[in-house]
Amino acid sequence: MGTATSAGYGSCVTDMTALLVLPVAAPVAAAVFAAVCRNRRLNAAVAAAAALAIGACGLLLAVARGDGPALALGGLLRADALTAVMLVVIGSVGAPAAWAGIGYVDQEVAAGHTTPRRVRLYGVLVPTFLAAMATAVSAANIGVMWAAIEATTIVTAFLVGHRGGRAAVEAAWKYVVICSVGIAVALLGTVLVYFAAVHAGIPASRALDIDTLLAHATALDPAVLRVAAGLMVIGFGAKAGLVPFHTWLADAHSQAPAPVSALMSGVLLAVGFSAVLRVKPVVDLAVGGGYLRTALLVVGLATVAVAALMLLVQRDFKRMLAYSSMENLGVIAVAAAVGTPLAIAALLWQVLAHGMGKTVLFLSAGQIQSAHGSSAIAAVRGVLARSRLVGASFAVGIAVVVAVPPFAIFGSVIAVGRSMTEVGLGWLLAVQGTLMVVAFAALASRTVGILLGEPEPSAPAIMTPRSISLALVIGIAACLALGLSAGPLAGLFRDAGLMLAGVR
Amino acid sequence: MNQDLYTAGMNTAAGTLLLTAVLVVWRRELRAMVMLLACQGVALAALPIVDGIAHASAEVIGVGVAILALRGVVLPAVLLRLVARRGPARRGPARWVPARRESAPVVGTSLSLLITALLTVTAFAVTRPIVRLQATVGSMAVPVSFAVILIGIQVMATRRRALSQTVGFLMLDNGITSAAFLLTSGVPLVVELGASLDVLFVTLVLGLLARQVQAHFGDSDVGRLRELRD
Amino acid sequence: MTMIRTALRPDTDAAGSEPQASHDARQGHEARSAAAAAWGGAATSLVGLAGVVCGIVALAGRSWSLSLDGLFPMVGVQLELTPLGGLFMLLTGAVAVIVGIYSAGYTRAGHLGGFPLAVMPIFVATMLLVPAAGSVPTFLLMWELMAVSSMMLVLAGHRRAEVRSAGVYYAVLTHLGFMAILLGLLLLSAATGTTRFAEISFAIGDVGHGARTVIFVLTLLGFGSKAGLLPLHAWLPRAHAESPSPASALMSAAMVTLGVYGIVRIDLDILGPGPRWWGLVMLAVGAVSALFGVLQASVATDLKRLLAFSTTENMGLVLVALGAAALLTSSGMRDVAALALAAGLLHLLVHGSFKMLAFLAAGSVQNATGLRDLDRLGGLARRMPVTTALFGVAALGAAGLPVGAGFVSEWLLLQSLIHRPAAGDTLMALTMPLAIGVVALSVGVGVVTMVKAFGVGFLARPRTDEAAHAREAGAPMLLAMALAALVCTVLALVPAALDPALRALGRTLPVPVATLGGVVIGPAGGLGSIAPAVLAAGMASAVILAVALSRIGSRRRPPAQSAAPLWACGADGLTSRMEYTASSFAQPMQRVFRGVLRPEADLSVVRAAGSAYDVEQMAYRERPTDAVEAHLYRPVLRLVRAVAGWVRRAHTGSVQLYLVYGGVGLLIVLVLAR
Amino acid sequence: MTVLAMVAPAAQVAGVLLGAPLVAGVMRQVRARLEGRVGAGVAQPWRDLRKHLRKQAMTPSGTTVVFSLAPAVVAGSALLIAAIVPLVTTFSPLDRMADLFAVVGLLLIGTVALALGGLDTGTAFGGMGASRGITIAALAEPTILLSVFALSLPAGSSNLGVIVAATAHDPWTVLSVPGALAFVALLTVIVAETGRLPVDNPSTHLELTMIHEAMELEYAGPRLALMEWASAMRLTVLLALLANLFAPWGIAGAGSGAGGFLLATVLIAAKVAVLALILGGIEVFVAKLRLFRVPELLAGSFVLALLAVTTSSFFASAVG
Repeated sequence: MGTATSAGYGSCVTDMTALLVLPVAAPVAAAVFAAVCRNRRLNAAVAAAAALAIGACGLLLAVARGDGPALALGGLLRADALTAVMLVVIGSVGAPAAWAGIGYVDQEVAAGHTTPRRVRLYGVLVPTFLAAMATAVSAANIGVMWAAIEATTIVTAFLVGHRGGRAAVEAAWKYVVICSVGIAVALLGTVLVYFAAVHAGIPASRALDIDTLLAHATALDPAVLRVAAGLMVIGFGAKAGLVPFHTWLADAHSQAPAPVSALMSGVLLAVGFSAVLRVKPVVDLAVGGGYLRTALLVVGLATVAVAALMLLVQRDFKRMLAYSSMENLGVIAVAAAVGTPLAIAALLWQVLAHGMGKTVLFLSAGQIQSAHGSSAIAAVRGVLARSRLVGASFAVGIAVVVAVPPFAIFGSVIAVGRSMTEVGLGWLLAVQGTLMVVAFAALASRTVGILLGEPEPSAPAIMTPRSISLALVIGIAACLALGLSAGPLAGLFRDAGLMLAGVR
Repeated sequence: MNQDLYTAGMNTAAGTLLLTAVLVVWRRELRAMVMLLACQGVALAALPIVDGIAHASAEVIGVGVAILALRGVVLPAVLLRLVARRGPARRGPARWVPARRESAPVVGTSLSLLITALLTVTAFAVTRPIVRLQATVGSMAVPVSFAVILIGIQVMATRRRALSQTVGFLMLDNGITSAAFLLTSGVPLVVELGASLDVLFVTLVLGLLARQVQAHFGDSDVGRLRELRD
Repeated sequence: MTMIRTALRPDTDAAGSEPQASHDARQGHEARSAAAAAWGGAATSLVGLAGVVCGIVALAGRSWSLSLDGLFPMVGVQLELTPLGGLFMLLTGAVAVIVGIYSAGYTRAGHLGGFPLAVMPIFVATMLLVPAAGSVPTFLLMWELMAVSSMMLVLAGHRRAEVRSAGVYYAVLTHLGFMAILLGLLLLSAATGTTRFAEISFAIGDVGHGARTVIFVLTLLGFGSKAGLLPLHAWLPRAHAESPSPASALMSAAMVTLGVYGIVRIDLDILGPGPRWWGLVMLAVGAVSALFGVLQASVATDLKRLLAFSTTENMGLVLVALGAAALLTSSGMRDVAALALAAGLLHLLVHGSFKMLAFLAAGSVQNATGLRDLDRLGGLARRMPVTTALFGVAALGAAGLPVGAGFVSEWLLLQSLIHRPAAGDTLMALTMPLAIGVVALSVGVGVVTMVKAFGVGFLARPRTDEAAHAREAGAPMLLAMALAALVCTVLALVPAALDPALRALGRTLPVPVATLGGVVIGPAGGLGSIAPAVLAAGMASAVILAVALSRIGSRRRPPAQSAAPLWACGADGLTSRMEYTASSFAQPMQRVFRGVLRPEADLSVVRAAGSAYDVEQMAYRERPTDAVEAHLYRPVLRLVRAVAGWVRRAHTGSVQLYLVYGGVGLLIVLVLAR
Repeated sequence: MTVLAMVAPAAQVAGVLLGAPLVAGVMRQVRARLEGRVGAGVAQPWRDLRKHLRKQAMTPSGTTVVFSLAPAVVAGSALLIAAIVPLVTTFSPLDRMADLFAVVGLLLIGTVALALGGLDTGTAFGGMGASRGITIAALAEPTILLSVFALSLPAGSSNLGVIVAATAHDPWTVLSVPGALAFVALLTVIVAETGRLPVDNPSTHLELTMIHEAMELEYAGPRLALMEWASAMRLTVLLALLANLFAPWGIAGAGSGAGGFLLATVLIAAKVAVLALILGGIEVFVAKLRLFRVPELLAGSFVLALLAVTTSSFFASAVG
């Protein structure tokens, strides 16, 4: 017990209030702006700028971060390496996704699918969504983090149902109901943590603060914390698309507008999982590393299994992408279970790479869908021959999410695999590897079917609005760049891994 | 307030919580369910109020009053509007009459009650570590909260109307809040505020979606939402 | 021009009828694609040349290493030249140089567009970097990059459904193999506590037997999948047949051998010497692969598929050699083990040369006729004499006959197998004769296969118009093929030229590698000797003598008559439909090996309208099936699909059911966490 | 190494060249006599050759150089084998140039050339004969190589000179179990390789049964002559080899003088003649096998060879 993890906490060396407040404030401002301004393109640009600001803050935090976490607003906001990573993820996925919203709304308006009211709602909700996620990752208090994550459900409920129609309503209903129940379970867990903390003599007002909990983790009652941790894993796991509350995911992702799907898949799931990562060191210190490891292993492997098998019977390409997200999150959960510094760094790396890959994927899938008016795999042939950009984006995205080099997830799979074998979980790697092959087979065969081949003469042309083209090009470039080099981020991930690595 | 009265008050409130939960399982009249939910909200609010009076804490009483307003009044009112509402004012030709009763249940009433009983027993069994840690009046009643939580999920899983599912969700939430109050005197204010706001918004969202479900499917039976699958 | 067009695309009408504008556009396109081909080919050759240089440097014993940790996050790039790696770099580089020259002339539209041409140098580079990888993560990275780039080459002709299916097969099986390698190598590095191969070799002594065994099995399976060995071989005949021929040549001659590199490096060099059953397993896998490959090749009618199955056969033979080396080492017969290892490595190189040549020639045929089906080819010897002759060189090498390229290595293999076992060594006494039987049968059936490929495909008379109008390949292609043939010939006649390389390897490998000697190859530990160059000279003089014999009495003969009619059983003349096809040629083989090949028979009868008895048309088809696919892949697939079906049925779309899952999950957590 | 040893290969080639038609003649004559016919005489094949050699050379339409060269390659491979194998001496300079495996390979080259010649015509018969002939050769291959293994184990070498010398030094080794099994196996494949009964009927022209004849159906004149000569030489050289492998009595060794060489030459001729007599006699009493029963025959001989090797290596490992 007792590692370096808790040593650095409690001392705030640099004042980074601006870097902490801005990620929340900027998207809120963008949302307000969107509520006032009627130029939807300008709104989208502002939202994208806000996302960029979030990402920039993340980068600056990464560079300027001190030894311990930075606090702001009287201890409400808190930033450490994980925060910086997640802010970078939110920014890097949020900016292209928000920007691509221009093209998406243009197409919807042109097709007469939407009303001005809905368009405005979209403009307001996207930055609000970003703000909620930014809050969730920079909250110093587990309860606030919980509330922010639950807020994402509310905000995205409308975004999921934005396209209207039976399917969208159905997806939104399931999304809200299942996620709310799941997240409520996490609240129960939070309450129990609070109970344990208060019982351990921590002052009530600070009893849910992460730093406080870490500092007193060994004093917390292990029995209660076991229950609490279990509840939080499946509760926050609901937002991360983990079993057993994974059932909303495919429906919501397949019905949401492409940019929103990208945000949900690329960031929201990761934000949900970051909550688990947040509490993991506390739980590990309190009840020992084996408990959460087992829980995350079971949940993660079950998720990978369900996702891989569902991929195998998939007939809808947006649902396919959703299940691929589930698979990735399952792998990430397993990596968290392994819990070595390398594994944690690798899983965060995977979070970032997966976010970028999924952005590219969902945006290109959205274009295919809008060209065909359907997301049935069987209806789509020869995309590559019809639109190089969309086809190449889809191919790159799939290559990213199935962990093929030169893209970044390959590296994290290797690193996690190394960690697994080093801690004696080789059998786990075997099981997971087999499931990943199943998922790979399903994705590869369907991708080949969608992208390649001779297009039918009657196949509709795939139009790509300029805004989406730009987002795709940037996305592809980012995917490649991430795969080739971590650049200045390397240290950040290493430190995040060291910080969050569990106790063995 | 003396200790006996405090105990009695807490226990009564906790008992009411469970009782209303069981009654929700029993009843199939939608309006009755909402009313029972309101009762549960009142019982829930009673917990901090009793606690606050016992410990002479105005802040806790204040929280209790707020809970009362939200869970005893506002949320049931939102749901009642859903039941009472006679068709969408502006939208669409499909004028619908809101359902008054639960449609054919997924699980029969007697079986439901049996499951409820089992869940309650389970709740008592699984909360041992919590009760063991702190043997206060409140903690002793924590199994009730867990039972309400489980029953809430049960209601959601066995009822078909959008409204019933919302009721189930709110029961689940009541259970969690009650746990917070029974174990400690509630979570920190900022968390409680965030949680309550979230619940309110979720309820509103569910209400809105329920109406859209009704508009698109001609019925508020969410059991029919089965078009999205593989 | 017109004639070529019609020959290439028999279904389009005369090319002359198309409008002038589109004609110009096409000419412009062709000029562009020719330029692209020249650049792509040149780049491929240059990368290959660099590989050759690196390989020679490495074989010369210069060690060199490079570490780039910033590149490829979480993986890093650590390169290190070793003599063993150098051998494979030399092979890969040499193949790439020749294929690069070839592809500069291989511009047939739709076969090799700009993208595949751009990928080809990258593919070569990754192949060169696999043997240069100095650490486990780098190795895995390069391995997978190689798979990805080759995958793109396989999919170059993706507009045809078979290509796509081949691509999927390749992707899935190679990924499965990769996962096995990943697991095996990561276990290895975890067990030794380091990721560097050099350090792993030092630390391997501390690894327990169980871990070694697991690693051995996993790596053998994984590398075997790349080498086309059973049971993960099914991608090979598909991918090699469907990719553009330069890519097929690269894959078959170079990429596949890297699977063997992995086995030699990990299983023999690092892990070995293991228990005896390791050698036995390798021998068995090799034997089964060799027999399976050659039998499938003998009944294949697709020329490239035939060559692909022959690759499985040859890799199987190499593995027999490696397995024999392992077995012999464990029996203490190090001299003979060295001989077996030399045989395996030599066969690898030789196979690279003749298989490359064969695929390039097949590519010329496909380029000229658009056909790969032997049943529809024929008569190419008159239209494409150079290609035919060069394919003949390759076929002679593949058949393993004297004066051919494959003979010496197979002879060495036999030499290493016919040893008198040590006293009381029952296992060897039983294994070696069987191994000889396997090698002999695969050589024999290989002869059938190559006679079929050459005799049916290139000799006889054309069976289709496309074959009848074939045109000889262009100069770059012929040059490349001639170079490959030169390599084949040199390896066939003076294999001892490789002695320096073998000697360099012998210094580093745990089992020494035998050298071959001079003109007379009589390796240490061998029971016999041969002199391939003398045999070739003897053969040539014997043939000249025979020709001279047939000239006895030529002065009394009437003048020779050419173009005499053939015997057509009294009919007016022979039509191409009367010819023996590849299918009919292989029919005896198919019949004899029915039990193994399990041909699928399919009888379709079209009855005349309104009658139950009059038959209008009957068609009987019989094609060999892949028993491994039928009895291993399909049951597994069925099982996985069934499980997936259950999971799918559990996701009914009912939100209530989903909540039940959540509730049950909650209950489980509550109960278990208590 | 003596001058005589240097000349021996040439002598062997010449002997096989001249003697081969006589061997074929002997077999035919034996057969004719046993069937109650007078027979054409032992020299009839020679007369046939002379006749063919005087005929017009014909090149069928559509054939290539492969067709024209095939007889020369078949004959050439047989001649090369004749030069290499130890017929009169175990000390031939060519002995180190090729071992038994190489000899088998050269034999296969002949078979391949024959098959390619048949295929090159593009007729149905040519293809059919090639297909059958090459299939039988392929199936015979394992047996031959295993027999080689069985024979080379006791001698410690696969070079023929050494094997034969070893046997000559210790003649009783062939009377062992492995030796007997190997003999039968080898005899069977020689029959198969040279197209004799019961595998193939050299005198048939029945379309459905012929193998060897089908391949040379289009040959005429000098090429046919060469073809027939070559097939006789193959038979001769293989019989001679068989004789010396199992009964190398009298073969000239390192120290043999001219007399020894002469004796060896006479002896090998005698041995081949005896074998031809026996083989010709047996052919009268066997019927041709159906084509698809041939693999069974070859499988049988393979099993014999395998048993030979296994027993041999068991004996070797037991004593060794």
